[in-house]
Amino acid sequence: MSPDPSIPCKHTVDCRVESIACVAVETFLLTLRAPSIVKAARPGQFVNLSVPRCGEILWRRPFSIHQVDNESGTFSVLFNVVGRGSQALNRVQLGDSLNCLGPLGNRFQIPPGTDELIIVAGGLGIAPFYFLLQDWAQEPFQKIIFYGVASNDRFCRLDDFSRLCSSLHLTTDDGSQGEKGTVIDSLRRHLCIKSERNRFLLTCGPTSMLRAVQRLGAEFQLSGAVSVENRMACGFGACMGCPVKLKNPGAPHKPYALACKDGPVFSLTEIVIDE
Amino acid sequence: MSPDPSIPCKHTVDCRVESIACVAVETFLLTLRAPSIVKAARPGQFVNLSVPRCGEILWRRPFSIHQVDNESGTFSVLFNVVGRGSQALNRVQLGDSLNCLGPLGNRFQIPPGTDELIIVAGGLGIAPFYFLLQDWAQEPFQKIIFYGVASNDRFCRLDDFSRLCSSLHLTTDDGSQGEKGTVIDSLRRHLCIKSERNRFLLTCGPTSMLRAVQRLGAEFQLSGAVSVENRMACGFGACMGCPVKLKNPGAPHKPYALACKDGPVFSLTEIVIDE
Amino acid sequence: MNEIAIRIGSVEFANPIMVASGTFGYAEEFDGLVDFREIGAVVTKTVTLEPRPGNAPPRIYETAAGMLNSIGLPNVGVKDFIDQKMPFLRTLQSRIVVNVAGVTAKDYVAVVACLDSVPGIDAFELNYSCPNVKQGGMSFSSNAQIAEAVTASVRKETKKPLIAKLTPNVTSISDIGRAVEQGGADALSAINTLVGMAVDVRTRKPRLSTITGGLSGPAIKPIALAKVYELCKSVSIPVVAIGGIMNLHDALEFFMVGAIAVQVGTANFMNPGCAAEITRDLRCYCQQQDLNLSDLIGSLEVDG
Amino acid sequence: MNEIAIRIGSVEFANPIMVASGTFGYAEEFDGLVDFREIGAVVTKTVTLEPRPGNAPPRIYETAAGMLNSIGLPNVGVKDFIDQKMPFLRTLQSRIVVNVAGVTAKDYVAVVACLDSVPGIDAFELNYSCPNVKQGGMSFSSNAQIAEAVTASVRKETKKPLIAKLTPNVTSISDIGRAVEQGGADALSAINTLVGMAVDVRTRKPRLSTITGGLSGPAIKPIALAKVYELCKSVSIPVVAIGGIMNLHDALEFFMVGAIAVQVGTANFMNPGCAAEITRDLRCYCQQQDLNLSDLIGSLEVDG
Ligand SMILES: Cc1cc2nc3c(=O)[nH]c(=O)nc-3n(C[C@H](O)[C@H](O)[C@H](O)COP(=O)(O)OP(=O)(O)OC[C@H]3O[C@@H](n4cnc5c(N)ncnc54)[C@H](O)[C@@H]3O)c2cc1C
Ligand SMILES: Cc1cc2nc3c(=O)[nH]c(=O)nc-3n(C[C@H](O)[C@H](O)[C@H](O)COP(=O)(O)OP(=O)(O)OC[C@H]3O[C@@H](n4cnc5c(N)ncnc54)[C@H](O)[C@@H]3O)c2cc1C
Ligand SMILES: Cc1cc2nc3c(=O)[nH]c(=O)nc-3n(C[C@H](O)[C@H](O)[C@H](O)COP(=O)(O)O)c2cc1C
Ligand SMILES: Cc1cc2nc3c(=O)[nH]c(=O)nc-3n(C[C@H](O)[C@H](O)[C@H](O)COP(=O)(O)O)c2cc1C
Ligand code: FES
Ligand code: FES
Repeated sequence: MSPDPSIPCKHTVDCRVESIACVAVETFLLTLRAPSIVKAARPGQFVNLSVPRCGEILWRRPFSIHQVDNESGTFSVLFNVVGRGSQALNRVQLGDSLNCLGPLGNRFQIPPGTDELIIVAGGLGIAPFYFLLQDWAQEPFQKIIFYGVASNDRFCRLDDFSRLCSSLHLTTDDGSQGEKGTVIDSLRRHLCIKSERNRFLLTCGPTSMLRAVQRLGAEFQLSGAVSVENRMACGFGACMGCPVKLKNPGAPHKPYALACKDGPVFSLTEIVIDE
Repeated sequence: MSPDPSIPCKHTVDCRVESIACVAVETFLLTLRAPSIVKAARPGQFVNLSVPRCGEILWRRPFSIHQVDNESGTFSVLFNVVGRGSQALNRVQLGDSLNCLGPLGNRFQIPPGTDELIIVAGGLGIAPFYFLLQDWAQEPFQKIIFYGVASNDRFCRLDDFSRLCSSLHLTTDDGSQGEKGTVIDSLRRHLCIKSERNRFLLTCGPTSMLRAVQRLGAEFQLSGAVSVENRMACGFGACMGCPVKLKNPGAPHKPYALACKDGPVFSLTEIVIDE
Repeated sequence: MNEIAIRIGSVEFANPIMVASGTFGYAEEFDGLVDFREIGAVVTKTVTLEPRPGNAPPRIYETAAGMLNSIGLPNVGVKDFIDQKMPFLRTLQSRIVVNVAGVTAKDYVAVVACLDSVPGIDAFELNYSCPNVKQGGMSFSSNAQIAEAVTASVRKETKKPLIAKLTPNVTSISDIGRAVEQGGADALSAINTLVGMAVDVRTRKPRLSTITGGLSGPAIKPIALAKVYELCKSVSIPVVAIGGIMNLHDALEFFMVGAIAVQVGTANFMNPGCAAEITRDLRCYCQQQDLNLSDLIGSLEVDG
Repeated sequence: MNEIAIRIGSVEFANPIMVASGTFGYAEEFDGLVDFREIGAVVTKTVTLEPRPGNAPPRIYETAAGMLNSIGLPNVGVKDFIDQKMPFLRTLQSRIVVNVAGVTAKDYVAVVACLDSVPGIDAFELNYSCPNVKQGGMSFSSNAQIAEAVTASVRKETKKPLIAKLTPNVTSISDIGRAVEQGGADALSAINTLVGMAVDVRTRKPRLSTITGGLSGPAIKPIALAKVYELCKSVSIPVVAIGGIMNLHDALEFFMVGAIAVQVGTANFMNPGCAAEITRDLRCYCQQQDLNLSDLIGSLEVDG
């Protein structure tokens, strides 16, 4: 997928922290004011945020654009505290300024004629889909979400998601809410129910889940797209640090695409997903 | 000066931030709870504080013990925001925990028979003298302070200092308060007034000032002590990074003392002060 | 006016702030993120004779104040470079320095020969940190004789300035520097990355597919400064400094030890406008201090 | 019980966490700050034949995730070391490794000869990064033949384990490693500091009196890891890893690439209890994972 020329240019901008809220265990919703980013952003894109005041941390940290509010010119990211960068982010205060590079990457695109959109999200893989559902709220097709986490205290914004979709299937590893098991079991059961609808899969989450979704897609001959989260130094194609292996490269010396520039969204059948 | 064996042992301890207040331009009074440090501390000693949450900053930062409160088990440091470390310190919040290594170094000692103690401080060089004056509040001798800063908004705790001394001579580079000029001019005028008193000089501040005090001491044949602020990696004699040149070394292969262990307080005539 | 222009061989650069090879792509990706007019020279991603796919992932890892990379010089090859990348580069007002590498001496000669007559190229930088050492290539970077010979061969192909980029992973960088000066280089650039490594303790695997990679960023600045200082004392051609430069302050340190110009590398990833900012800050600094760049270069004061 | 003891030559160390030379003085300064029983070995500040005053200030400077030093090996000389420093060291339950350096090969031999019969010394570490190269001393650290010869001479003086400490400032650390193995060393330790530099832009002076100094700390960890990995593949004697180790995680990386033990250096300055904490954490880790240290050493999984 090549970048869409209609997407306005990436740029760097200092954003004011408008709010930061804990929405689940170790999970925060950070809202930044950045009208220029909001205007340009499309679902599936991400921003690369400077981690405040922490010299040792060199790189920015990439986060999916989770939600935008055109009126207030703000956007939000949903993040997990997993390491140094996200810990530092978690300590920002209202009114602080964060430097943001974005919007980056390509966007989710749904083929014309789709009448059942199936979203498969594991953990924070749910992040980009809120923006997507916001944007496509008026689209008439079915929107089915399969959303799995480790345990019930990890689910984010279930009310909001349930309002934006036709049905929401929850799974937890420990059975503390929804079905016990993985989204994959739940998804497989759904796919086994024959349907005349034109189904299209969208998925984001842990690598092992993405691989399973890719296999299910192949098994059921469904097309779809996957959003990957490779380690990134620059986020805009400068370092060549984020290769994604292509199944059928255009040329032998071009076996890779770049997650940040050619992605993060790739056709489900296009790439090799490995650890 | 060899370390006083009566001083209890240095140790590391996590201290709770009890308060942080701006007391002059870019100058903060940070109060930490650490009963074990308070108990052990003597005037002239310092602590080596871990700079919070800033990976790139490797070293601790040394600060004079400015004030102690035995009752609450707290001590304070007075610091200027000059670089990365002090900027980070300035962002600590009430209740945060800072790791403190101390008390470190030797102490101010005043020869018996002294009946006029002259304190000469430039800028934040005033810091250690509050603790000293607290500790010696009951001593009957004259305590005269010469305290110089760049401009009046840089003076710290003038009310408190004036209560603890016999007279307080202020100078500013720009004449915005006290005399216009340096402490050295003011001090020289004082020393020129003949006196029967046994005068003893104590000084701390910028190197150029220390050198001038050293020269004045020689000129007027006064003894005294100087507290130095060398760059320090460890603060307890482990790295050998903080040498101070001795005027009359005990042995040819021992031309240096260590500021952190043998100092920070040295006899005014003992060391070579250079940039 | 305070002068900050410099000259390497016959070519003048409007300012001494360049961007380092492999950290600025072929400039396209920075369109809109930086004011190209403020960049003295764009040094391209390394170009090789044949296209190269680059290394398998993972290719990058973040370390304390630094990063490791084993990108593996992916590039479209010299032919496609001319067709696909030069048109955009030619539109820029910066000088264009094409960074060249090869597995054999002949490769370097062939690439430079292909490029010499292409309009818009101002100079060449020879990347002597050959990535293929293990596959039988020679180690151009760590053997003075070979480095001299390659430089001399390439010298015959072009009158344009040749900048030889040196690796710090050697006992004596000045030996290599003197050799390539002898071989006819117009300038040296240093340093390329230091060999480094990191391990994922959980999986017990190396963090990079190639096990070891190249360390860059602020962590290596002190090493770069020592190497550049050593080179500046040892050769009489200009030295272009690279290594951990993030701001004007860093650049000034390198000018003071004797560098004629600097390249901004890893910093471009975090702050794509970095090089242009440094140029603006340098201009301000020279104005405030009423200095020319030449007053700064080599101005280190050493006792005794 | 999960085993974390190691052996070098004939000597057993209760655990593989040592403290690095020059960062732990002669242990006295750490009294009360660390539980010595948890330190596998105290490696002393370098001891030389004659007393040395050390370098003029400034001797240290902080860099991005690292520090520069040019302490210059100040020490009381071998005689006073035995009289003044050994009595305290002898009281410790840690193993005592005396680090030795000299300006000539004879110096090394003489110092080890003086020390060999002194009670309480378990092993010697030979510091081949001679600080006096500029004053005509030989560069033991960067010449394989010389390093081998010095090792062989010292070998004749003692039956105690000899650990040769190598500098990273060379083209091939494994060449030096193989040479000293040949010379009779029982183990290697690596790395010593990297040559680095910093400039005070305001005064235009170097930040260290000696202009350049040695870089240490987390900044150099990736380089140390690559060097140790290279050594472990090249020699058959054990390798003790040094460089930027701050916590158990760092130590594990070094064990996985093949180190038998690690030394904590710069970290002692910030966290005097660091080495003992790592030992405790290692013991916990081995227990939790039900592993012996030997299961970790060299356990790196490399594809292909
Ligand atoms: C396009 C994209 C979108 C993302 N969206 C989100 C999101 O919406 N919410 C969210 O919580 N996380 C998201 N991530 C992952 C997020 O960037 C990392 O979790 C974050 O950078 C971790 O930083 P850290 O310093 O806290 O952790 P570290 O201590 O640096 O590492 C912890 C883990 O995070 C991963 N990671 C670290 N740095 C990066 C990086 N630069 N790029 C990718 N992965 C990295 C590593 O694999 C590691 O396992 C996204 C990543 C990408 C590439
Ligand atoms: C014994 C002693 C007592 C001190 N007491 C006080 C005090 O009471 N109040 C106060 O404000 N300052 C005091 N200082 C100085 C204080 O330690 C430094 O200003 C502080 O470390 C600066 O850190 P930074 O990161 O903000 O600045 P940096 O950006 O690191 O440097 C700014 C300046 O601070 C000096 N400096 C930096 N690190 C050190 C260090 N480790 N040791 C000594 N100097 C350093 C440098 O010379 C430099 O010019 C004392 C220093 C010593 C050695
Ligand atoms: C991701 C990455 C890719 C690089 N690719 C190249 C390259 O293709 N050719 C080259 O000569 N140097 C390459 N380098 C080295 C840089 O040009 C530079 O010499 C080095 O990174 C040190 O500078 P820095 O610390 O400012 O990054 C690369 C560096 C990085 C970080
Ligand atoms: C202040 C300082 C002094 C040192 N002195 C010595 C020394 O006397 N002898 C020696 O062999 N190594 C010396 N070293 C090197 C360390 O032992 C160690 O090899 C190096 O610092 C790398 O480890 P680190 O990154 O953990 O500090 C010194 C290092 C520092 C920082
Ligand atoms: S992250 Fe730099 S190219 Fe993708
Ligand atoms: S600061 Fe380490 S010895 Fe003084």
